[in-house]
Amino acid sequence: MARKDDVTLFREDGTRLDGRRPDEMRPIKMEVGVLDNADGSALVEFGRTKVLAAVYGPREPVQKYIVIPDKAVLRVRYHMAPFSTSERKSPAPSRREVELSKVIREALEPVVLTDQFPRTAIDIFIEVLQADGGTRTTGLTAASLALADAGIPMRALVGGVAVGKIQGRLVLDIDEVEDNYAEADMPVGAAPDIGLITLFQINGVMTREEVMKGLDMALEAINRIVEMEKEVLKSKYMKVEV
Amino acid sequence: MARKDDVTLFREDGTRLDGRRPDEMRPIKMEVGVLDNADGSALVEFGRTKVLAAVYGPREPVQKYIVIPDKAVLRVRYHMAPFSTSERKSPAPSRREVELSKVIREALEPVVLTDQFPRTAIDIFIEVLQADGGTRTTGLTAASLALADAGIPMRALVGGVAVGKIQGRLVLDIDEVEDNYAEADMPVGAAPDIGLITLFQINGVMTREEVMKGLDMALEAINRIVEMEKEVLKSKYMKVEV
Amino acid sequence: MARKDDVTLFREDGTRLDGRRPDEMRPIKMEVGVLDNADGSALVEFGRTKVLAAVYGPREPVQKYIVIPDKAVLRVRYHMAPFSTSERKSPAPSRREVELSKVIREALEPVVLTDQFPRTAIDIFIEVLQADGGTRTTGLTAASLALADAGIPMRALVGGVAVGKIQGRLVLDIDEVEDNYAEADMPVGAAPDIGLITLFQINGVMTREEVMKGLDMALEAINRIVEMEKEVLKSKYMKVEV
Amino acid sequence: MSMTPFRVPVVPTLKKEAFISLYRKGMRIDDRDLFTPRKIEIETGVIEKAEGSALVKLGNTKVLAGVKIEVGTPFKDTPNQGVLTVHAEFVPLASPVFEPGPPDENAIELARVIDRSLREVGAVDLESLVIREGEKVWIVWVDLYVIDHDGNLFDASMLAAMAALRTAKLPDYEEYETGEIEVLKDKSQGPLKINHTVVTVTTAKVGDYIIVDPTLDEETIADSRMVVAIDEQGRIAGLQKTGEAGYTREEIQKVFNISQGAAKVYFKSLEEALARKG
Amino acid sequence: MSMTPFRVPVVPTLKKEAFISLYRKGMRIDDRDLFTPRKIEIETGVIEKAEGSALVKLGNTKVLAGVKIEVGTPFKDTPNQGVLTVHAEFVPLASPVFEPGPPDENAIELARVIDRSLREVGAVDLESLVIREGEKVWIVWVDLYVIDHDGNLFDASMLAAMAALRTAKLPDYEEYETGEIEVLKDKSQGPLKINHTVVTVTTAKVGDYIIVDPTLDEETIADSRMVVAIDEQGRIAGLQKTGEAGYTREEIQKVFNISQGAAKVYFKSLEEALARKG
Amino acid sequence: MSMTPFRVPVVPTLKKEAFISLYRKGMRIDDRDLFTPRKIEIETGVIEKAEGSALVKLGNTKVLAGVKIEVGTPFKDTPNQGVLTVHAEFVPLASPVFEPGPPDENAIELARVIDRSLREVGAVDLESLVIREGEKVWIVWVDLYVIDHDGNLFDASMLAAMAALRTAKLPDYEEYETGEIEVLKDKSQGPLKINHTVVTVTTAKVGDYIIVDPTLDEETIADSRMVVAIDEQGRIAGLQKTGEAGYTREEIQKVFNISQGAAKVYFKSLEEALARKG
Repeated sequence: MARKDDVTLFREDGTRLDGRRPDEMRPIKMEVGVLDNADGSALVEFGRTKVLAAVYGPREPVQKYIVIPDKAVLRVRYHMAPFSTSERKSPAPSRREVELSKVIREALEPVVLTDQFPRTAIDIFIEVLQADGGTRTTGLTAASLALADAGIPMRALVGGVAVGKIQGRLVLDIDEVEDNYAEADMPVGAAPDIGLITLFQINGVMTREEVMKGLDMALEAINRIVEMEKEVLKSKYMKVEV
Repeated sequence: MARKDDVTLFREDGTRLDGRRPDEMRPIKMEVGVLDNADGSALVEFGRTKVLAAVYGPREPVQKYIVIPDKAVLRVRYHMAPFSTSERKSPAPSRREVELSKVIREALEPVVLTDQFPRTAIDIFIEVLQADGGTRTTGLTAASLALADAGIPMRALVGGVAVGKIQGRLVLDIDEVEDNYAEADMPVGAAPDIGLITLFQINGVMTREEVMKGLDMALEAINRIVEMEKEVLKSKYMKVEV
Repeated sequence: MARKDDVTLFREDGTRLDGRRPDEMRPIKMEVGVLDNADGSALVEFGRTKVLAAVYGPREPVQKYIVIPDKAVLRVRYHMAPFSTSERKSPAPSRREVELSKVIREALEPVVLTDQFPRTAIDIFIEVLQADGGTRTTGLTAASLALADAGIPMRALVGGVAVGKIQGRLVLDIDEVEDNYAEADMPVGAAPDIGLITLFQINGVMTREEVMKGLDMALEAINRIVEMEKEVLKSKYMKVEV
Repeated sequence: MSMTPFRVPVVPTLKKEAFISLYRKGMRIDDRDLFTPRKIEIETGVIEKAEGSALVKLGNTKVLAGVKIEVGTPFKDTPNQGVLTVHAEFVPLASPVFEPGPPDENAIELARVIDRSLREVGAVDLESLVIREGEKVWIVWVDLYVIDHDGNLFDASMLAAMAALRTAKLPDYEEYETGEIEVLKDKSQGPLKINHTVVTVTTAKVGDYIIVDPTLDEETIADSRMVVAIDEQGRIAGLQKTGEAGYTREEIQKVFNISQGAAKVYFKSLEEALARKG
Repeated sequence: MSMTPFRVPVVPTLKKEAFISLYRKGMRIDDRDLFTPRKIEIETGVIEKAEGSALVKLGNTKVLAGVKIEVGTPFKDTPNQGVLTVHAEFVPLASPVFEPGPPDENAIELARVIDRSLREVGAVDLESLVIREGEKVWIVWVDLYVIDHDGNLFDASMLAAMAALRTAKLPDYEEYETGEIEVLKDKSQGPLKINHTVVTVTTAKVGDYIIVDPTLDEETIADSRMVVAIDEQGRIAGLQKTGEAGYTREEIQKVFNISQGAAKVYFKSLEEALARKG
Repeated sequence: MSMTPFRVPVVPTLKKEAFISLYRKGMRIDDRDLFTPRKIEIETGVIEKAEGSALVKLGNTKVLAGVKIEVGTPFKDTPNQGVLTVHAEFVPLASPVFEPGPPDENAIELARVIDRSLREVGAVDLESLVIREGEKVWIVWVDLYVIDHDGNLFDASMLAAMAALRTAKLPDYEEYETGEIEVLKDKSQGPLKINHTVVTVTTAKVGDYIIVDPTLDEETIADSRMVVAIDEQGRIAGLQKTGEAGYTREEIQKVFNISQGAAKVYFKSLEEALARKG
């Protein structure tokens, strides 16, 4: 919330405090199949942000009344581990977690082929293990990988990244420190292969031009993120084949 | 709770602080059909007390196990809007709201012809929008109108009003300031056309004679309230006919 | 939690503050059939610790989905009355009560012949009316009596008692004051007639030799407790016969 | 949300007719007349660790009341008064239909009716419970524990609450220089100051009859109930109509007649039990 | 856990086709074109006991907003600011599908989107709400009460919130030597200081069409929705994609075009209503 | 209310017989003997933002422990001690049978057994956690996060808790004249002071056999389990029988023999991992 104007988030050479250029992402790590029980799982890191996702299903839900006759129900839980944040987070779901569970579910609905599994549930559990900015977009990326790892048919893979507006400048993949001083934060999720933006929020004030420019920065980055997803999935698949 | 004896709630001419005679009600407003989605609705005001009621049903309840084979289940929720009171009220239902939901339901049970709609639910939602004394009786009056507006068959209309005992004197339709200093508060609900008292509570100490005198004051007022209900319903009905 | 070393819990003659020898139990009272509605009930006192237990069932549970096809479900609730403790206990179930409900259920599972009543529930409600140490073992004893009083077939009766280690010495049936200063507390429940220990916990540090010695003290005492249970049940049975 | 409770539709109708034909003769299934409460047993001091306690048996109905007294903060608008809080639990061992969980509307209604009656007659002398005005006062918790439900929980609970309060002791305390208060649980300042005594009388309306102290069987077939709180002077100190039917003005008169009579029986039992004790 | 909501599978498909064939002609079932909001009625001061209030009717959708202002503690990291809290309830009288209970994901999302937009434009002057820095500040509660749901709860709620805040009065208070603050509910220090005004514009995507201010019928058959917050200067002050479909880049451009147009209609209605009042 | 858990009745019986016939030969399905735990991997410092953390893999079971250290108020009866709190969550990604929601009886039991064992051996030096006696102390939160459940959550959780605590750093702080404490998250006073180390050893009873470190498959067919906490000196520092069967006195002796053996394996793995770390 604090927006002190006396804090400088850019160095003299225009790079950010951690040395990144404005359009540079943090180092990304992706790993799939990290859990044994889940049907699919993935661990994704954007810098210090670490998110684990697991998929169970399609399966018959315990509460049978929730099924839908002509497609699978997607159930998504975005949850933060108590030790993921600077101050310990109470494990009870916060209003923020309720909202983000919905936002991420709605970012996955357009790509999961739920009509192939009527009367079932596909459960996606996202656990933020360390929060350092961009947890929802990192979570969406992890969920995409976990769904693919579980063999759930998808129209396309999705990835996500947040763009920030800091001291008037647009920067890609903002971390927590930057977010604390940002004028605006714009998380974007997209499925580049089908040209759809599936997660889109803005928190802050931007001109329309800034929004479109930031959106393009995000979409370009998401292209790269989804390519990484494909690489990771391919290499896992190849390993299995050997 | 405060009962300071140095506060005077009557003027020299025997009228109350707001100019009313002891047996005078506050100005009453009634409006039906104020909501579009509900099957029936009503907005009732007693002075500054404003209560909205809506009725849905008879309908099949979501939780099917609650139905009763030979009649409809009445479900009543009395709830206060957070902005209805001097200090903001938490939206979670208080113990008081739980009790009053029961008391109002039991005041409606004798008049609703529930046996005409076995295995269904009739839902009555009462929202106190502004609380200035007498919310339960105003709510009962609004519920009666909303039920009639929904076309639910009833043995008779009901209305309600509270009598107070203030500095030894009985007064009709006490408001919040009076209630804060009252020795006793006696909400009464009745269906005059079938001669039944259906809501009756006393909070405070009264002699038996005072109770009966107060009860008669309330019943006389409820006669007038129910006549008003009939007028309002008739004029709505006539409007529809035009 | 306090463990002040300057407190003395033994008198010069080696007896405890209330005059008991180290291997002496507090006075025990048992009464069965104390409630009218329950299918079986018992009130058991170990000194000032008073626990009431009631059994309902075998019966069809309200939530039908909990039944097990080939045996009865045991449901156990260990609960403390708000006035049972020095400081008033909030009536909402604490984490401690959740754990002890499980521990007591698992101490009863080996003796109740649940396979004789498939698809039913046997409900055991344990209310601690006064807590002065040893409530879980007193509760287990009361539950055993209430089950027998309800006519539920059992492999054997169970009883329980806690052993404590205080200032290096093992003592039987510790009370609350002793527990507050104990190095270790070891509640034991057993069914002597079938030679099984069915409840066993240690809270504190003990050598293996101390544990075995304490276990033997407890088992010897439980023998006597279960004999008392039999006496009480027999005398009730005989009374009925008269 | 309050919901019409489920009652088996057929059996009670037959039972109701049978009961009414008895009432017609002035009789009841348990050999009482219509206006006499069941046998009352009141035992106090049953929970030694509580500041006050009582077990009341009204026929087969059993209610345990425990009074705990602790240090707390006064309400902002009554800085010079202690706090009285009544809480009721219908624990599942009391009846096959009670479920574990937070108090339902019936338990909440019962606690609130008892609470209001105690408060309105000024049963507990709240002014005597101030330790430091506006800062520290005694909080008096009355916990009602229904352990066997055979009807008329209101009257049994009120008797238990009153007996527990009348025999309750106010703990002693020590005040440190830091202003902190330590309660000395084992020492007492003397009895909790009680200014007034109140009972409730519950009557049930069954067809044209008004009967006092209904059993659970009678409650099941009753059209409605009226709970009237009555103080030592015979005044009405609270009232709650509870149940699904309405009352005529005449029936209410009749309820008052019956209730004022039965109140004397309750007062007598209560005072005798307390006299035995004290 | 967020869960795919249930929609009847067959009927909406037919309805959707019928709606789309109207949209193709630039028409809607209620005679609007695709880019015009429904009739807007804004009434302020409807709850006299609240510090501010407004009833907004957007077609048949009705939302009541109440502002309560109380004394509280600031957040640790903003000791020199008051606190703004937005809460929304979808009370069951508003719709046959609303159930009593705590806010669900839709009510939480709505409250959070409104809250963020108000906060990000700096609508309420939080610095003016400090009583004693780091210790006592004014807490501004905005409670959104949906009472009739016919679609587009976001825009109606934001208009109601804004109208209630713009007409809210800051209570006066007295400070005692003890440092305690007593709020004088009946006296006011003057209007709550508002620095900026913001509206949201909700559009729905139905097939290839983007329509503004969808009715409930239209929401039911919509693929997705976009809520765009817009400030007085036409800037984007918040955004939320809500619903199950995705958007192309071009569709987002189209959404902005339509939203910036409709925002002017909302601003005009709001300012007219407030001018009438003041 | 604790309830008998549901187990499929037929399949486990066959599996149980198959397992027992292996045990008879001193073998297990995963090629272990009866008394050897699975492969143990311990990685510390996995969550940089936590004051301490560890990921433990015990076979396919994975538990993550995070230690957060914050400023808080001591308990009234221990004004000169910090506070240790253990909390466990069985998050739904760990197993097809875990449901989202507050901890169930199994998660609560696990947290309480770990908590008691740490507390009773005096693992954390609570006296060193006082900032201002009676007012401000450090609260040490140990959060156990089960992320893959293949049996024996107790032992994996305890190893994770211990490894996280042993590598935890105590944050530095600044004290203002107002008495307020600001935690300097990025600076550390040095390691959290740990006085003792404890492990738990879980054995399962299957028919006449006692096996150490059961897999989930083995837990499903086990009659009961015993969790024995053991300190560096081999003393018993806590015990919990968990599960539906009883034990003979002889079986308990056998459990102790096996547990004291396995404890050495756990201690060795733990100390090696911590030594590697630094």
